[in-house]
Amino acid sequence: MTSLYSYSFLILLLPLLSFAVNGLFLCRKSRKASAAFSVLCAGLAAAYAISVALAFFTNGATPTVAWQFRFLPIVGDFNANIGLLLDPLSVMMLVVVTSIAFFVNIYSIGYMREDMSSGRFFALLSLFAFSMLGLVIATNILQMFVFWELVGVSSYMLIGFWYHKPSAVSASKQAFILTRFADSFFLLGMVLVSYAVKSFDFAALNAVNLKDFASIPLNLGIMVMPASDALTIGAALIFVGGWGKSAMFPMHIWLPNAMEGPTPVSSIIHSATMVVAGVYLVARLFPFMAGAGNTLCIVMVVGAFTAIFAAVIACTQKDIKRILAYSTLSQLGYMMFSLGASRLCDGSINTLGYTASTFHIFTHAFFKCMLFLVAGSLIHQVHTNDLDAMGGLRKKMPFTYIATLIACLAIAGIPPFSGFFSKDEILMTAFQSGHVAVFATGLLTSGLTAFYMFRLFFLAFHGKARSEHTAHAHEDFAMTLPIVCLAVPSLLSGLLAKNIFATKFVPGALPVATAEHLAHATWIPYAAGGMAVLGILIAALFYARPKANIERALDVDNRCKLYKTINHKFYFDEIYYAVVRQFIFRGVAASARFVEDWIIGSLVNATLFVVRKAGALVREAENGYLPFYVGVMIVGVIFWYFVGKLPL
Amino acid sequence: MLQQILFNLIWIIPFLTVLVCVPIANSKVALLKKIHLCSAGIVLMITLFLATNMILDYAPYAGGNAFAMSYLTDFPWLAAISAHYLVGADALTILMLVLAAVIIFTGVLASWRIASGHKVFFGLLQILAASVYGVFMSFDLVLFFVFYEMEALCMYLMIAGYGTGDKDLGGKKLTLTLALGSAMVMAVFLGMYVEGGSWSVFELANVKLPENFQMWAFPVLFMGFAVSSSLFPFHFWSPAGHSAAPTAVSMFAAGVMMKMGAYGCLRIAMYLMPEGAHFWLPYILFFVIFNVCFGPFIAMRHKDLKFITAYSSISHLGLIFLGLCAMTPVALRGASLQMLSHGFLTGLFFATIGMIYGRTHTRDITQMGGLMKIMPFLGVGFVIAGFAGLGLPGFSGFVAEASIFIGSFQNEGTLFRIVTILAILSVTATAVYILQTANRMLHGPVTNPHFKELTDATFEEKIVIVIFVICLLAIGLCPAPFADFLDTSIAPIVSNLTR
Amino acid sequence: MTLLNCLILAFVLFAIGVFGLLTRRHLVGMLISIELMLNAANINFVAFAHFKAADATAGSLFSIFVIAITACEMAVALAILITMYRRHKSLDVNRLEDLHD
Amino acid sequence: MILQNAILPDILLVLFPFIVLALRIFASKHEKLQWYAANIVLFTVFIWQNCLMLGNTQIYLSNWKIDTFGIFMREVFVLGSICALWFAKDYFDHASTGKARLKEFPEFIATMGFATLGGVIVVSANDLITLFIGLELATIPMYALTAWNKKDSEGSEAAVKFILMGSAATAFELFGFSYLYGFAGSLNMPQIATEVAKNASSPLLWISVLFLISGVGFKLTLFPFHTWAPDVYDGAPTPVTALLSVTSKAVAIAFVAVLVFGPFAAVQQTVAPFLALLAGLTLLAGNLGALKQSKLRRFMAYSSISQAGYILVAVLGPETNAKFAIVYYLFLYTFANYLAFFIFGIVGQNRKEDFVSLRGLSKQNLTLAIGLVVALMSLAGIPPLAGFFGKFHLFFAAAETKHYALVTFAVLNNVLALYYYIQVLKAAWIDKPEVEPCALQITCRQKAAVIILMIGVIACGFVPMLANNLFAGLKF
Amino acid sequence: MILGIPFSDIVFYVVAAFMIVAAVVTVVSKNILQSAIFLIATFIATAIVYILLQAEFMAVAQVMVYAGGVVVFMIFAILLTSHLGEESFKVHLPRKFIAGAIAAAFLAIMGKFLIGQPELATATSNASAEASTFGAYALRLLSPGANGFLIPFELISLLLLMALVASVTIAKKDEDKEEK
Repeated sequence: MTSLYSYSFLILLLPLLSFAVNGLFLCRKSRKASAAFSVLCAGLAAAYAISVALAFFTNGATPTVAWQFRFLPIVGDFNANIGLLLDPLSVMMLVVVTSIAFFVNIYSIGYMREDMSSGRFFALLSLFAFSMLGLVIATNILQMFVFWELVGVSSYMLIGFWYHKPSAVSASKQAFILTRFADSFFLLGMVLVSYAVKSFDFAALNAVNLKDFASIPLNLGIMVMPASDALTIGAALIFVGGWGKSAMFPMHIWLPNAMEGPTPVSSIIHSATMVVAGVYLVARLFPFMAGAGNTLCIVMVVGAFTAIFAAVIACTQKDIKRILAYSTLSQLGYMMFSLGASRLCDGSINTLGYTASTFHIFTHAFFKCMLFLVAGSLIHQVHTNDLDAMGGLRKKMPFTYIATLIACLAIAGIPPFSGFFSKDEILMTAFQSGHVAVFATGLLTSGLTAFYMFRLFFLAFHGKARSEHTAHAHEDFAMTLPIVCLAVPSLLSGLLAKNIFATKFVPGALPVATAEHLAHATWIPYAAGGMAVLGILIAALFYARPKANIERALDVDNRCKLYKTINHKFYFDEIYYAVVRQFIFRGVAASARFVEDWIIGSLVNATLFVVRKAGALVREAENGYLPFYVGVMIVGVIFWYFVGKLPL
Repeated sequence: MLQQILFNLIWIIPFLTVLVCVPIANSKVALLKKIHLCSAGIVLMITLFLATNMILDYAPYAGGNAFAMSYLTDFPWLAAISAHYLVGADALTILMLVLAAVIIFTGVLASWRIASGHKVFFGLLQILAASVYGVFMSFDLVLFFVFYEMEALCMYLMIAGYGTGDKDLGGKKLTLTLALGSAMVMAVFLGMYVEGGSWSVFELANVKLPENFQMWAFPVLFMGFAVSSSLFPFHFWSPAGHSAAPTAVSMFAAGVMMKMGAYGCLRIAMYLMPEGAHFWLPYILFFVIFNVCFGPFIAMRHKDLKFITAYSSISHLGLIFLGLCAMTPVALRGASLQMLSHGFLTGLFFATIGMIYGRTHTRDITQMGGLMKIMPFLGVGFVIAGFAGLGLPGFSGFVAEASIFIGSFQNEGTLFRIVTILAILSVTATAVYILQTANRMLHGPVTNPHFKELTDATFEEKIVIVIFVICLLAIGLCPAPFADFLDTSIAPIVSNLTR
Repeated sequence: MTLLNCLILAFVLFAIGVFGLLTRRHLVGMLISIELMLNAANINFVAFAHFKAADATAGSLFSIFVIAITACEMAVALAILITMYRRHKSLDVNRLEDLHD
Repeated sequence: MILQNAILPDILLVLFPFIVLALRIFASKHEKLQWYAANIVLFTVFIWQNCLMLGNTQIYLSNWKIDTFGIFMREVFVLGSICALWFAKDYFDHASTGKARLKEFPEFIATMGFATLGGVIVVSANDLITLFIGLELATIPMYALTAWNKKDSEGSEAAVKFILMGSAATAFELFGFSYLYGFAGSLNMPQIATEVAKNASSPLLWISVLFLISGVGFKLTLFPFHTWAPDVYDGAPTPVTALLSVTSKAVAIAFVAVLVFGPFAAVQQTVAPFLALLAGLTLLAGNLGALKQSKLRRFMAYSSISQAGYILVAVLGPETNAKFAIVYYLFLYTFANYLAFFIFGIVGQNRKEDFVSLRGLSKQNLTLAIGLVVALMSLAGIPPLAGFFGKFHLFFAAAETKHYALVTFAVLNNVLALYYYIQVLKAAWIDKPEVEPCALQITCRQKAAVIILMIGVIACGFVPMLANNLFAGLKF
Repeated sequence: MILGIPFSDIVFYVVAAFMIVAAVVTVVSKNILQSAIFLIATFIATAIVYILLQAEFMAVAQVMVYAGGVVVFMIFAILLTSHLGEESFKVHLPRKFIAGAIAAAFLAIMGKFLIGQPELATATSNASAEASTFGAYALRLLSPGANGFLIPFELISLLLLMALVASVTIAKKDEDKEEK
C-alpha cells in the first residue's frame, strides 16, 4: 500500500507525459496515434486513481502526504512545497477527474474525428488533466495557486482551440482575464495569509485559530488592524479566486461564453472539474474559512444568488450548450451556498454543508459531464447548437436518449438518481442554517432546474425534426460509449456513495464550535422531489404535449420585456463590454498613456528644448562681431569679480 | 587554476574574436557568422560549465558580509589610482553570466539573416558581450565602470545603423540616457573611493561610508543604475530605443543591459551604502509605482509590438525594483530571480517579435492576424513568452514574482504594503495586453493575403526559441536550487543592510 | 604722490583703454587702445617697484621686458593688419563679418 | 652622464628654428631638406626627453627649472609639434578646398618651433618674467600662423580677431602680474609662494588672481573668454587649428598648473571655487555650443572649449594627482585630437569641411571611419578608449579634494558631449550621401599617421596600465 | 614746496591730468593719425611719471621704444593702409554708451578695490636709489646668479627674432601675382 501511495505521483505524470509526447512529437505526425496515446494515459491514470481510492477508503481514509518536494524556499522553514496530499476530498476528486478525463478522451476520438489539429487537442486536454490533478492533490495553497493558474491557461487554450473563430478567441480571452482578475485577489489573499501564518500548508492554515492572532497588529497599508481581522480579509480575498474560477455572479459571464470551445472541453472543464475548483478551494480551506468571521456568509449569499440567477436565465436560452452552462452555474451556486450555509447564525458550524457540497461535486460531475457529451453528440450530428433546429431525435439516437433521460432526472433531483441525494442534503443544510430566504431560493431553483432541463430534453428529443441534419442524425460509437458509461454513475453514484460521504467527508477539527442539535426536517426530500416533478410537468406542458406549438414557444421576439431581458442574460455581456472597453481601455489605459506620452514626453522634450535653446544662445553669441567679443571678455572679468567667490 | 583561466576568458574571448575578424573581408559572410557563433558558443559553454560546477558544490552562507567568491583573480592594474583587475564569481554573478551568454549566443543566431555590414555588426555585438560579462564579473569599481560604460556607443551604432523606424532618434535617446546614468554612477564611484579609500567592493563593504556622503550619493548612484533599468522617470529611452533597435540589440538591451542596472543597484548601491538605502528606498518606491502600475496600462494602448514589449519590460523591471526597495531577503532573492527570469523572457519576446517582423515587415498588431496558422512555431514561441510574462506558474516569472510579492509584503512599512497590493492587482493588466496582442496577431482569420506565403521558423530560429523556453522552464520548474544558490549572494547584502 | 595715486592713474588709463577698445572701429585704433592698457600695467609695475617692493629692480625690469614684448606683438599685429588690408581693402572692424555662427 | 642633462634637449629645441631657417636660407634649393631636418631634430628631442631621468628638480641659472611635470609637458609640446608638422606637410602640398596653397613651409616650421619653445619656457619658468615671456612666445607665433594663408580673407580675419583679443587679454594678464608683484614684492616664484602662504587674505593677491586667470582664460578658452575660439578655429588653416587646440591649450593649462601649484599652492583651495565655476561654465558652454554645429572646425573649437573645462577640473585636485592627470590627459588629447584633425584634413582636401562631406565615409574608407570613431569617442570619454582613462583621472583628482558637485556636473556634461560626438559619427556612419562622394586622396604619410595615432589611442585605452603605471610613484 | 605740497607731487598731478586728457583724446579722436600722435603724448607723460618714480632708465626706454619705435611703426601702418589717416568710421551712440558703461563699471570696481586699502596710500618709497640705476638693471639682467634675469634676457631675443620672421613672412607680398 505504501508503494501504491508513493508512486501515486504517476497519476499526475501520466497526463503530463501524454501532453509532452503529444505536443512535441505526435501531434504533427499522426492524429490517431496521439488519440490512442492520450486515451491510454488517461485510462492508466484513471485506473491508478481508482485503485488508490479503493486502497485509501478501505484503509480508514487517514489523510497522508504521499510525497512532496521543496519548490521554492521562502525564509527559514517557511517553504513552498509541491506535494501530493491524499485525503477523502482529494482522492474523490482524483477519481472524478481521471475518470471523466478518460471518458472525454474517448469521446473526443469521435468528436474530433474531422478536425485536422486533433493532435493538439489531445495534448491540451492532457495538459488540462495534469493541471487539474495537480490542483486537487495540492498540499498547500501556493501549489494550489500554481496549478490553479495552469488550469486557467489550459482552459484558455482549449476555449480558443479553434483560434480562427473570432468569437472563440474573444471568449477565451474573456475567460482568462476574468479568472486572472479574480486570481490576483487570490494571490493577494495568499500573500497576506501566509505572511500572518508563516506557512502555505493547508494543515497549518486550517489549524489557525483567529483568537491567537487578535493581539498582533498588522498593517494593511490603508489601516492597521489586528491580524485576526486581516486574516478574515485574507480568507475573503482567497475566496475571490474561487469566486472567479467558479464563475459566481457577477464574474459568471465568461462561462457561457466559454461554450465557444469544443464540446468535450466544455464537458470536462466547464462543467465537471475546473469550475468546481472554486468550490473545492473553499472546501479545502473549510476549517480556515469557517473560523474566519463572516467569510462563509459571503460564500453563501454569492452562491445562492448565482444559483437562482443562472437558473432563471437558463429557462429562456435556446443554445443547448448555453443552457447547460447556466445550469452548471446554478449547480455551482448550490455547492457554494451549501458550504456557506454551514455557518449558522450563532457562528457554529454545521458539518452537513461540507458533506453535501462535496457530495454534489461528485454527483454533479458525472451527470453534467454526460449532459455536455450528449449536447456535443447532438451538435455533431445536427451541426448547430440551436434547439430550433433539433427535435425528434429520440428515434435516431436511442441510447443517447435514455442516457439523457437518466441525467436529466438526476439533475432535476428525482429519486433515486444521484442528484437527488446530494441536492437533498444541500437543501437540508440551507434549512438548518436558518436562512429562510436561502432555503427558499434553493427550493425554487430546484424546480427551475427540473423545468429547464426537461425543456431542453423535450425540445431536443421529442416532437418533429426541425431541420435537414436532424433528420439524418445517427449515433457515433466512440461518442455514445462514454455517454452510456457515464449514465451508470449518474444513476448510481448517489445511492452508493451516500454513506461514504456521510462518514468520511466531514471536515477535520474546526477552530470554531460545531453545531450539535439541529432540526431534522423529514419533509424536505418530498418538497424537493415535488418541486422537481412540478418543473418537469410544466416543461412537458409547454414543450411535450402533442399540440404544443414549439415554434411559438421558441420565439423570442414576441415576448414581454422581462423575458427579453432574461434572454439577453440581463445584459451582462454588454455591461462587461462597457466596463472593459470604455472604462479600462478608454479610461484607465488611455489616461495612463496620455500621462506617459504627453506629460512625461513633454517633460523630456522640455528638457531637450531648454538644452537646445541654451545651445542656440551660446552660438548666437558667436556673431562674428569683434567689439562684441571684446566686450564680452571685459564684462567677463567684471562678472568673475562678482561671481568668482574670490575673497576680495 | 584552469577554471580560473576559463573564467577570465569569458570576457577576453569576445575581444579576441573581434581582433580575429578584423582582417577578414566583409564579403565572407558565412565565415564571419561561423566565427562569431563559435565564439559565443564557447563562452556559453564556459559559463554553463562554471555555473554547473558552482551550483553542484558551494558552501552555504555562514554569516558575515563577504560574498562566497570563486575564481577570484586580483592583480594591480592602474597603479596610479590603485585600481585593481579584480574579477570573480559568486552565485549572482555566475547566473547573470549564464544569462548574458545565452542572450548573446541567441542574439548571434537571431541576427543570422541581417542584410549587410556583418563584420561591423557582429564586431559591435561582441564588444557589447564583453562589456556585460565584464560588468558582472568585476568587483573593482573602476573595472566595473569601464565595462559598464562601454556598451553605450556600440548600442548607438547598432541601432542607428541596423535598426528600423526612427532609428537615429531611438538610438540617441537610448545611448544618451544610458550615458546620463553612467555619468551619475561615475561621480559617486569617485566619491566612494575618496571616502572609503578603496575601489574594491569587498573592502568597501567593510567600511561604513560617512552618512552625509551616503545621503546624497545613494540616490544618485541608485538612480544612475536605475536609468539603464528604465525606472521611472528615466524609462523613456526604453520604448524609443527598443522599437528602433535590431532584434539582437533589443534582446541584449532588454535582456541583459537592463539587468546590469538592477544588478548595480543591488550589488553596489545597496550593498555598500546601506544607511543611504534605508533612508532613500521608501522614496524611490514612488517611482516604482509608476513602473508597476502604469506600465501595463500603457502597453494596453499600444499597437506596435516592440512598444508593447518595452512597456511590459518597464513593468517587470518595476517588480525588480519593488523587490530591491523592500530590502527583505525574500524580496531581494525574488528580485534576483526576476532579473534572470526577465532576461530570458524578454529575450524570447524580442527574438520572436524580430522573427515575425522579419517576415511580415510590420509590427502593427492591427495589421496582423491568423499568424498562428502560418507560422505555428513562432506563434507558440510568442505565446509562451506571453504566458511567462504574465507570471504563469511553471515558467520562471512566477517564482520570481511570487517571491517578490511575498518578500515585499514582509516589509512592514505602510507604503510598501500599499505598493505590494497595487502591484499584485496590476498583474491582471499584464494578462490583458498580452492576450490582446496574442489574439490580434496570431488568432482569427488571416487578414493579409500576402501573409499566406510566409514560412515558419528556420532551424536557427527554432534553436533560439527552444533555448529560451528551456531556460524559462528550468528556473520555473525547480527554482529551489537556484534560490538556495542565490541566497549565498543575497545573504551578505542583507547582512550589510541590517548592520 | 603716493602709491595709491599711481595705481589710480594706472587703472584710469586702463579704463580709458578699455573704452577705446570698445568704441573704436578702426583696427589700428583698437591697437592704440590696447597700447594704453599695456602702458597702464607698466605704470603699476614701476609704482610698485618704487613704493613697495623688496626687489625694486625686478619690477622695473619687468616693464622693460613688457615694452619689448609689446613691440613684438605690435609688429606681428601690424603685419597681420596689412594682410588684412590687402584682402579687405579696409580696416573697419565692422567688415570682419565672414566668420560667425 | 651628459645625456641625462635635462637642459640639452631644451638647447636643441632652441636651436631648432635656427636650423630650419638656416637651411631655408643656405639650402633653399633642397626643399625636402628642411622637412627632414625638422623631423630629425624634433624626434631627437622627443626621444631624448623620454630618456631623461625623472623625479629630481634641476634649476639652471636660477630661472630655468626642470622638474618631472616640466619634462612630461615638454614631451606633450614636442609631440604636438611633430603631429602638426606631419599634418602641415600634406596641407602645404595639397591645400584645401577653395583656398590658396600655403607657402613658406620652413618659416612655418620655425614659427611653430618658437611656439613650442614658448610652452617649454612656461613649464620651466621660475620667475614671473620668464613665465610671461614663455606665454607670449607661445601665443604670438599663433597669431602669425593663423594669418599664414595670405590669400585667404578668412584667415586674416581670424588672425585679426585673435590678435586683438589676445593683446587685450595680455593687458589683463599683465595687470594681474603687476598686482602680484605689488603684493609679493618679488618676481621669484618661490618667494611669491612664501609671501602667499604668509598673507593669504590680501586683496592685492586676489585681484591679481582674478586678472591672471582671466588673462590666461583667454588662451584656455574659458567662459566667457572663449568667444574668439570658434571664429579663429574656423578661419585658420587646418594645421594651425590643430596646433591651437592642442599646443596652445596645453601651454595655457600648464601656465595655470604652474601658478596654482607654484606661487598659489598655499591658497589652492581658496581659489578652488573660482576655478570650479570657471571649469563648470566652460565645459557647459563648450558642450552647448557644439550641439548643433555643422562645420567641422567650428565643431572642434567648441569641443576643445569643453575639453579645456574638463582639464581645468583636475587643477582643483592635490598636486601630484592633478599634474599627473593633466599630463596624462594631454597626451591622450593630443593623440585623439590630431587623429580627428588628420581625418578632417583628408576629407577636407577636396570637400568642404562640414558634416555633410563626411557622409558615406564608412563605405568609402573603413579605416578612416573607424579612426573617427576612435578619436571622437576617446574625446567623449567612452571606455575602453584612452580618453576615458584620461577623464577619469581628471575627475579623480578633483574628487580627491571632495569637489563632488563639480565632478558630478562635469560627468553629467559628458552626456551632452556624447550627443554631439555622436552627431559626427552619424554623419560618417549612418547618413547616406546625397551625391556620390568624390574619391579621397590619402598619402602614405597620412595613412601612417592615422594608423599610428589610432593604435596610440586604442592601446592607451586597452592597456592603460602601460601609460598609467609609468606615472605611478612619481612625485610632481 | 608749493602750498605745502611737495614739488614732485605737483608735477605728478599735472602730468597725470595731462596724461589722462591725452589718453581720452587718443581714444575719442576721429582721426586715427591724431590718435597716434596723442598716444605719443601719453607715452611721454608716462615717461615723466617714471622719472618721478626714480626709474630713469624706464623713462628712456619708454620714450625710445614705445614712443619712438612702436608708435612710429603704427603711424607707418596707418599711412600704408589708409590715405593719410583720413579714414574715419562713425560709431553709433549706443555702442559708445555701452562701452562707457563697461569702462565705468571697471573704474568703479577698481576704485572701490584700491580705495578700500588704506595701506596703499601710506606706502612710502623704501627702495634705495641704486635699485633703479642703469647699473643695477644691467647687473640683474646679466647675472647668472640667484636673482638674475639672464635667461629671460636671452629669451626675449628669440621672441624678437620670431616676430621678425613671422611679420616679414606675413607682410611681404607673394612673388607670384596676386589674383585680384
